[in-house]
Amino acid sequence: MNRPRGMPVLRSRVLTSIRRHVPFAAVAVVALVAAPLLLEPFRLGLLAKYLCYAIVALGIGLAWGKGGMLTLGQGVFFGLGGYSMAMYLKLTEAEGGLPDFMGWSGVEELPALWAPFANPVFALGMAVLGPVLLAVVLGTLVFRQRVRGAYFAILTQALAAAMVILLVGQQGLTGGTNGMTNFFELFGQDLADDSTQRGLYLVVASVLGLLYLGTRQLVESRYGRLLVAVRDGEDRVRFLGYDPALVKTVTFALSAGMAGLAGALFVPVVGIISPALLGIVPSLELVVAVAVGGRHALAGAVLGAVVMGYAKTAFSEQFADGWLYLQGALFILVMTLAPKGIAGLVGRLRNARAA
Amino acid sequence: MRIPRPLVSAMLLLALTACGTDAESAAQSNEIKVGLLHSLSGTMAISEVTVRDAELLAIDEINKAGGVLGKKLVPVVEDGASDWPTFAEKATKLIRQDKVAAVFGGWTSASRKAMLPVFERHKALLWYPVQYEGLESSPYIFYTGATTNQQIIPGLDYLREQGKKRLFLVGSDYVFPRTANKIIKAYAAANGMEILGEEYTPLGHTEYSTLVNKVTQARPDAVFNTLNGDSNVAFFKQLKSAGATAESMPVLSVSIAEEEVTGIGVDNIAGHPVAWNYYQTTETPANEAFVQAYKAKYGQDKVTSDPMEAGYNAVYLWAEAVRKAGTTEVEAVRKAAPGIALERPEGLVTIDGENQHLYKTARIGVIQPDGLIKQVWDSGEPIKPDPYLKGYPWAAGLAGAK
Amino acid sequence: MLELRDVTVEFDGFRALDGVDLTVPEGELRFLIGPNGAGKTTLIDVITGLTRPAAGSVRFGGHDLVGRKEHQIVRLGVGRTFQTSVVFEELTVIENLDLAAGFRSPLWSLARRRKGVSEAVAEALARTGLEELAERSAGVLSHGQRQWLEIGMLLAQRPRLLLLDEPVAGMSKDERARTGELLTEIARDHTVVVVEHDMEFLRRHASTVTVLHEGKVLVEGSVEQVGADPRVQEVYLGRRKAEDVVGNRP
Amino acid sequence: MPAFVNQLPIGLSIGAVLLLIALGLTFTFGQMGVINMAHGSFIMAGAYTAYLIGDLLLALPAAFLVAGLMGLVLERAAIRHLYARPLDTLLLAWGVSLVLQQLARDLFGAPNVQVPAPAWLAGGIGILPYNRLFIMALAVAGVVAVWAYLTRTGLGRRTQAVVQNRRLAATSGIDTGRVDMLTFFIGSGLAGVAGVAVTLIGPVGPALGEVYIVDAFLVVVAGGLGQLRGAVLAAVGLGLLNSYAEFWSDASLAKVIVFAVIIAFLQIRPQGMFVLRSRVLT
Repeated sequence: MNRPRGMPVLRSRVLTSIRRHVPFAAVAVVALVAAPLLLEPFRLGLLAKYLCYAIVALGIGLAWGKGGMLTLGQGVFFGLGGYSMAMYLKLTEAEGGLPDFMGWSGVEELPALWAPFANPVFALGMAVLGPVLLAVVLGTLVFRQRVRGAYFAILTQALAAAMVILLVGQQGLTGGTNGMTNFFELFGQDLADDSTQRGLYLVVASVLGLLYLGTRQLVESRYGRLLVAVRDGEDRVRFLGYDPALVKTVTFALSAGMAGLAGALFVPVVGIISPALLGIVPSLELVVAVAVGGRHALAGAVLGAVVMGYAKTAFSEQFADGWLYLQGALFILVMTLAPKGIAGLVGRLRNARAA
Repeated sequence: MRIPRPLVSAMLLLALTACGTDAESAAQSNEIKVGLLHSLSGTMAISEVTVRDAELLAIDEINKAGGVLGKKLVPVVEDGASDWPTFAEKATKLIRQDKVAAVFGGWTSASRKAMLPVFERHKALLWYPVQYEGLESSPYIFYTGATTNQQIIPGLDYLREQGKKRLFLVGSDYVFPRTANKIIKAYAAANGMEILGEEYTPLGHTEYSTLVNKVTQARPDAVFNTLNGDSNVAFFKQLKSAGATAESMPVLSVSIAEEEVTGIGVDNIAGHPVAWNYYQTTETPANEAFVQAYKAKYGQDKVTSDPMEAGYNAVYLWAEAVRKAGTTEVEAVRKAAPGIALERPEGLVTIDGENQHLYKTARIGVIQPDGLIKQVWDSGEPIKPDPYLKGYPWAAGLAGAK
Repeated sequence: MLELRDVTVEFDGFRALDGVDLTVPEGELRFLIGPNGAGKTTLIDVITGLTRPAAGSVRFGGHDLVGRKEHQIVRLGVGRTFQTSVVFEELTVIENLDLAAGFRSPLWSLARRRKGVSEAVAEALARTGLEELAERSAGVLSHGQRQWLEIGMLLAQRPRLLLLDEPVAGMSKDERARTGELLTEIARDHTVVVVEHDMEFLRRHASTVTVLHEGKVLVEGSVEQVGADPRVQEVYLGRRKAEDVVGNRP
Repeated sequence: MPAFVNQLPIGLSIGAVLLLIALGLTFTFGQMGVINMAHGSFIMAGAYTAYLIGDLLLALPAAFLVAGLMGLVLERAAIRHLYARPLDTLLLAWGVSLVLQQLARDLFGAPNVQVPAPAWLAGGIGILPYNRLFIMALAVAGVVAVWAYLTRTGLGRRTQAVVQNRRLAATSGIDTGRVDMLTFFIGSGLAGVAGVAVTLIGPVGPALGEVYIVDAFLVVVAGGLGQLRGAVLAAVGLGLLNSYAEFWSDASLAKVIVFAVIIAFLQIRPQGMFVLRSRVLT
């Protein structure tokens, strides 16, 4: 291999680094500038919703694509984040009184669990830390016992089921099946206002962009290499002196934190959080989206979430029944014919052209 | 200049997302768009599709009779997908993009609660067709199903008249059963009835042997059942095989209508009472026409039920309000609506000006071996809607915050 | 340095190891041989924490190893390779080595991208002669190269005790020779235990040999002593042919 | 009889239902390492077969065949290409179940259908109705049949051989493809039988599979690597736990308790959950 020496090395490195960032910058410009200008507020709101899902997908891409942990309970973390945010919003609205749903659930004074959520810093912190803590506890328990693969997948799925039952059962605390809705303002901004929604969109898009950059950095770091090594040979990694359980727990916690943050953003954007958003099916749908986009590439995961979110809306506007068929069929096709998803197909295309 | 490919794809994606951005140029002047928003997929589709069908029937009939204000009604149908946030999203779409004059939709309380802020925010109209737990009266919602004093309380009156004093409460774990049971407990306390137990199961629960054991051990005079959907099937099957009969222990249900009976199995439920405002067998001239028209349009084997009738009524009531207002403009319609009284399949209904609910006649029926429901009791006259139960001294303190 | 006392391992009533005593002093190159099922790999598994003994003690450099987790034992300075080499195919050779060298640094410091080549990695590259292939992904390596990479990863860990499980199985003659050289070189400044079947390889490189048979230590001594022992010839050499077949399993 | 004594047979009967719905899943998982997320849809297919046939006893073999053939087609058409990727199989099967669910909705309509229980199952002994006893008998019969198949028939022994060493089995002349096919056929068929059984106690509708699938999975997880013994123990244990947890709290809390107990159980006995072979690492 002939490497150019001296200055050219530096220049080529700078060039590569710029080239590496061009696609990202281009997408960022479209997302941050073009979309808010071109899209009608209702559609922009939908896009913001997809981007929230994309944040969750990014976490799934990290945990599943890079770390091999198929998590079917990501909705749980999304929900924890969403509920934290919703509690804050409800409390600011109640202005010292009780949130509306507690009234019709027969709760007469504010539960102690709720009180600290009046503080926005605490609420936002819990939106991320809550999921992280749960993931750390669960991860420590199961990974330490070397529960993995399909067992892990099923356990996370059961967690989603249990979580939904718990939330529904604690109606006085959580709003039950209804969840929480009817939010008016966030940090003094009227949520019904189009400019607030546009601002929220920009926040969501920026958060997604930053998280994407951060996650990509992480994946390309030695930690990322270690994660791939754990995915491909967990037992071997043990004999390299690492504790795979720790590596997996940290990764799982990161992905949980991302899902939590996404949930917190989702609530003001969409205006509702309910158990239906974090059960088995929504959790699986996000995994499907990641698979369709391409689990091995972070960008694929993000793309998948946006495409599938859009497809779902479009389909249910055209013919509702078809959606399940399409989703199922798409999934079967991707799994059998293109396990690397859209990202894999794009990569193959690029290679074919280069060759 | 070469445009980077990712940029192109991002733009394409954006273009896709933007599709439909241009609302089809404002509705032609001889049409009025109305939204129908029910779950057409998912677990609630079973129930909601029939309500949508009844609403479509009403739109058809109104159009055949010349429409409203000389314009044809054009339904825009959306799927709530049994998912509450989707209801909110689709409601926004119907209002903002399709610019419909009114939306008829929802079934579960959760879907209504999710849509409520959307309608209030956009000052648009929702017509909600299902009996519910009360404690609500939004200025932008018209409630055409029963509130608690038109269904739960008459049901209790009936049980009391029958001498059933010891009750067991069984319900799915969500807001309607919990609120209903709170009212039942207050009623029981005021009327010398005894509540032997109160049990909730998760939505979709199907293993009822433990619950049946609890119920049969308690030996109540009657069971008040607020279970929802599939759970009813499992509950009645398992109750029957445990040897309980409608004679020894009637189960009064408030969420089982004609269409659910087939799925539960007539054998398992025949003889048990239900509480509604309307049955397919209700004897009014308007009902004869409604049942006939419905069967003609959707098939002779189809049945009609209370929520379907309430959805069907909703379209007529709204059309009447529009006629009276002379416009589809929301505030004018709201002002015109109070006092509108129509003879409907369930009898005379009147829109209450205060809370936008309907005056309705309560009816208790018993499920017959042919799957239909025979009325055995009624309230005699339409009951004034009282969502906050202000007219019932024993219910003071139940209404919660408001 | 390494001291096993009365180690017994049972699998479903079958005694894979039955009261094994083994002492390996610092700096020694020890060969572990025995027919298939003799318990050689099990012995290594016990030392490295993969298998828990039913009885007995394993001590290394003053630490009791029994009950410790695999990665903790590695951190004490015990490294091993596997019969079937497991390298991370999606990573490059240098990344594999870097990973092996990195366990001592705290987890958070891993969050940075690898910059340059650390000393340990450079040394491992040089010793195994894989410099040319440093940037290639490990997936494209030949069987022999993989084994060297495994040994390289082991070296990059900088362990005090190296346990090699059949390092030359399935290698060509040239590759065996090179591995042998590598081994002799490593043995100069490390304590090494090698499980091996290949007699020629054994004769050429071994100093002390322990023969295991049916879970027990049969003989221990120099190659000549062991080779001359009639019991060994009976249990081991008599079955050598079958052994080779199994040993060559990919 | 005091109510809590009644909960014992009730727990056993819940366990029987769990065992029956998990039996096929355990079988395919134990023999092939495939988590069949479409298992719920095969249960649904069995239930609809019972609906179409109308006679319980005739429906049992018919549902076994129908669901079995569906499983066979799934295995041949898709799953066999994915054996190296068990997690992908799991998701693929989920995609299949989505399609099957919608198909059922289009074929039979969204509302629940009625499957009349035969008259000879009316009544019962003590707290247990005959239909519960019938399900218990069916579960026992299923377990015995699977056990006998695996240990007493040539085909079953061949299946075992493939499980223990696929390559060796192939080289010694066993057509592993055929064994896989057969295994999937039987596992799915058992789901069909379970589907017929649950028509006795629960609703029959397009979403039927979703109701049971999570419980079935939990039995498999708690039971350990597709072991028949483990599944029986886990099903009975979870049944009793469910019964008493619900008796002393309520149905919602009972489900959460069951999940917590399973996690705790995995802390004590993860051994049932994995097998580590030292010479060849994953």
